[in-house]
Amino acid sequence: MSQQVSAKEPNAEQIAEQQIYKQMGVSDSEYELICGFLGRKPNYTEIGVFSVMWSEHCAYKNSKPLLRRFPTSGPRVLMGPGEGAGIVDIGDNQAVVFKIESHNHPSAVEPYQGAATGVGGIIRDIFSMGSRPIAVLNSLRFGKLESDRVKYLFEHVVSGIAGYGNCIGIPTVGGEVVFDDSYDGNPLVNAMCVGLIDHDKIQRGVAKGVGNPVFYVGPPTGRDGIHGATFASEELTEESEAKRTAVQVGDPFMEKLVMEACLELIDTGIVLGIQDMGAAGLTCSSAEMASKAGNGLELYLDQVPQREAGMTAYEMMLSESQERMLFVVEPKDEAQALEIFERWGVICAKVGKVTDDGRLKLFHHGEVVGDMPVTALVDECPIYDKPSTVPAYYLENENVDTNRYEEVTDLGGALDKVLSSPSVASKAWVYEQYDTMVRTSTAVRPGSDAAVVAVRGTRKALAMTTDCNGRFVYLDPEVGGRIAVSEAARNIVCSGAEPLAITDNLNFGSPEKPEIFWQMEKSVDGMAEACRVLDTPVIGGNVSLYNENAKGAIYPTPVVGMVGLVHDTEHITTQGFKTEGDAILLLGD
Amino acid sequence: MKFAVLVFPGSNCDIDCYKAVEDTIGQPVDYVWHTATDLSAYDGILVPGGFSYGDYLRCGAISRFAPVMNEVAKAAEEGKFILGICNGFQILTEAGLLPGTLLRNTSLKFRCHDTVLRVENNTNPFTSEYAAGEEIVIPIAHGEGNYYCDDATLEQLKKNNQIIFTYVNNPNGSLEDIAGISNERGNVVGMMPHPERAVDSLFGSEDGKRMFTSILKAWRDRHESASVR
Amino acid sequence: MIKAIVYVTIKQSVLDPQGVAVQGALHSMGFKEVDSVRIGKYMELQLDTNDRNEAETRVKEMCEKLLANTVVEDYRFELEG
Amino acid sequence: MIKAIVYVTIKQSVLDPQGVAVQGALHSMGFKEVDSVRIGKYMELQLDTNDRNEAETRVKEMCEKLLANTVVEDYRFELEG
Ligand SMILES: Nc1ncnc2c1ncn2[C@@H]1O[C@H](COP(=O)(O)OP(=O)(O)O)[C@@H](O)[C@H]1O
Repeated sequence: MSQQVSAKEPNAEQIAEQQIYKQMGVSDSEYELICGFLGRKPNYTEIGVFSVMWSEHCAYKNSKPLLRRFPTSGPRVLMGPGEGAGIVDIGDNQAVVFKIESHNHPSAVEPYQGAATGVGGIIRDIFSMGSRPIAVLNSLRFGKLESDRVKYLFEHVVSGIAGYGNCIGIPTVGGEVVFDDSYDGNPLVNAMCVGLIDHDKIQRGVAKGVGNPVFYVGPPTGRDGIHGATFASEELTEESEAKRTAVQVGDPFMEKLVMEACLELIDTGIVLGIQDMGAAGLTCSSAEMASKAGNGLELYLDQVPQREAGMTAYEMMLSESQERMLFVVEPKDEAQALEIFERWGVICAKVGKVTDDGRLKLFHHGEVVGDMPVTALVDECPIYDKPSTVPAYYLENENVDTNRYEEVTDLGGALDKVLSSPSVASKAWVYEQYDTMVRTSTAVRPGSDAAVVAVRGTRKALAMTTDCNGRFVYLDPEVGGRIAVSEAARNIVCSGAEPLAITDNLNFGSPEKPEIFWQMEKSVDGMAEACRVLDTPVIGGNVSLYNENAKGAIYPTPVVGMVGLVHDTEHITTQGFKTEGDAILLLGD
Repeated sequence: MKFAVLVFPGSNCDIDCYKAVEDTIGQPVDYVWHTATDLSAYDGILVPGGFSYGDYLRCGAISRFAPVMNEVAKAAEEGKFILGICNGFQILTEAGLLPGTLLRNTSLKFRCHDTVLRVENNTNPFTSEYAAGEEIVIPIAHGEGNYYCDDATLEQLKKNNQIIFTYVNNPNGSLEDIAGISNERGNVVGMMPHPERAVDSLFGSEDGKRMFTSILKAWRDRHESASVR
Repeated sequence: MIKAIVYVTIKQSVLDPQGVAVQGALHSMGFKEVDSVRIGKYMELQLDTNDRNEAETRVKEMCEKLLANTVVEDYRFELEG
Repeated sequence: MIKAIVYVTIKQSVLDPQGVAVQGALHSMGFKEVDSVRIGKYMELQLDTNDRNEAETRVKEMCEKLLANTVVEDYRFELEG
């Protein structure tokens, strides 16, 4: 094993002595485990790769035990959690693909680009399955709208979503926006994408076939979004300051080309495995693809297209430059693949090879700069069962008599107040900035319950919605979890559709706090129960933890994204009174 | 009548235009790439909406240098029917096939919603099936649809009856509420609203249908009179 | 290597919606002294040539053809290096 | 009256998709010498003041607060008149 080339990077001994791994979020015991798996101390690139693979984001080390409580299968589920997105059968050899993903932290730093790249990322998840994206939705939370910072975040998040979705030409058909103090300084930006696929086109992110070439697709890699820890160990110079701020910038135009080229490639039937580069870019995609095939992978980093000069192995492996994909074909199909990308004007480079030794091996400047067992990276991250405690506020609230409230005398005034509160008021300002109709399939646009998008060439349509009331979940996580799923189901049913399945985004504070972990646990239980009763399995989702600000954690906000099937477009129903004189009925109590 | 729907990198209403031709008038239609160098097989050319080249620099600025645009200019010269919608309109103005230009919406925001248009000129090949002054519902979806031209050009537009559609409620600050114009000869039309998204009441409105039936009628009229001669 | 710096501005006679909006925003933020704002583009092009005369002609051509829309925009440029 | 000229540019390490697209277009138009393009903003502000020192502070504030997004952009300005 060679030591790193870059003089700035600490060597393996220094990483151990100065506990540099801690700045990357790796604990002492995890570090020991990693040394065990390698049989030596990791170098800087390796510890970087491990730190992202073993992060909550990739390994779900704090949430996996909870996710196991969700029902994830059903007669219609073609693919549950584990791939880029889940897939549900809708008959006639067609299926719907969907997933939700958070981009909370990037949006807090740079709202336009944070939100835009969030949309870009979830769209890649959908088309990397071989599916044509047909709609996007979002779920947003901000602090109170009075503050200038919140106004700024709100305005720029919305235009970032619009900027990306409108340009790539996928309609943004729905979502929700809630303003509450608990999200001050910690906005939530969750994006969901829905796609359509024929059963025989379904792809998986696997590096199949020893000896097969691995291809990189998309714009060159820059020092974008590399974990802040990278520079923590460097002296603060003007140069490092400039690098630190390398925010990921979305290029929806490029993604449109990447998407069309990838869908065309998949259509040829030559793809053995394909996956998008999302969080932790090359690292996560290469390790996961190798792991799923039970293979190893060699990456030749000199072949990786680079936007900036002098990038290190560490930087290339951890870069989160956008609009990139990784795929595997047989050598005989190489030329055909390259021709497609050439025609679409998209960079495609051979950067690696599938191997049989179960290792992720990185070559740079003629040296091996990383050599790690794939299983250790993907499957061996320790899973933690966090302690859980009932929070004091919950116990106190039990004594509140909910039947004792102030009598409202001015009903008209109260109504005005409710209707004019930002969370309840019309969201036209938001959704009129979104192209809600491109692809001319949007039968019900934003402003009703669920959005409805027709399945062209059939009489079917898909209803879709995102819902969660964080305040309810805070007051009683289990009931609140049930309510989130049920509200989504009601929206689907009220649009004339049969609920199919959900994807969820668990947005919580720090799991290190037993009270927060309790909220997670209980709300998952509530959601799981509702999913069982309503027969809507969880086919995928995302977890975003550590959403805290100076005042504490956000409201527990497990956002539910649900999709339903409209069997005939004649069944579509919309919100709103239709004709004068119609009877109005109230269902439920 | 044979249609071409042009496809530039970043076009995203190409499918909608294609389907609209199929669904409204059932005429043959092809996608034709920006690299194409021959449009002689086509009688009607649709330049669709979207974000060609990401709308970078200026909307339509880069696309107008695509090889196919030379052929579009030739087709315009030959009197073929050309319709530019949204980004297609922007491309046609950048290419100089239509006068004026499209600036940022005064709100500086992308706007997507239904609009009511008034048919200002129903003697154009694209609008003959509408009544003069008729109000129709067609959606918009653009960030840069604020039509602008200098006074002399505006004078010309009016004099030659080149203003095809105006907005009843101006959504973008466009000069004199202009939503769509034609060239002097009337065979090239550009408009910001999307008639191809208004061909089925399931998706809102059917008022765009008659643009397609008008153009087919115009083509047939021309064709028949030609064969009589 | 020659660096060309290109300035593209909206013609005086043409309304600049973005400038108007930015001025409005500055006003409401308390910058009342801002009388007008005009917003244009500032572009830096690295040219792989050392011939200034040629660069001059070429950049002019780029501006006329692509970088500016001379219907509504003016341009000027400087060469450095 | 003081005129402030503000230049807003994208930070060097931050991707400029617009610049990349324009460079590609210039290449395919035959301007092969164009090695890179970065696109920023150029703004002219008319200020109703004669106090240069004050203008200096105020324009800086405008840049920080509104005219530039300092997370991804750099700015500089000049005062004239
Ligand atoms: N809250 C959740 N509920 C159910 N499944 C989840 C949840 N969060 C993550 N998953 C599933 O775990 C798998 C791994 O997630 P992730 O690493 O985020 O996928 P990706 O690589 O697409 O980002 C995915 O299939 C995802 O759907």
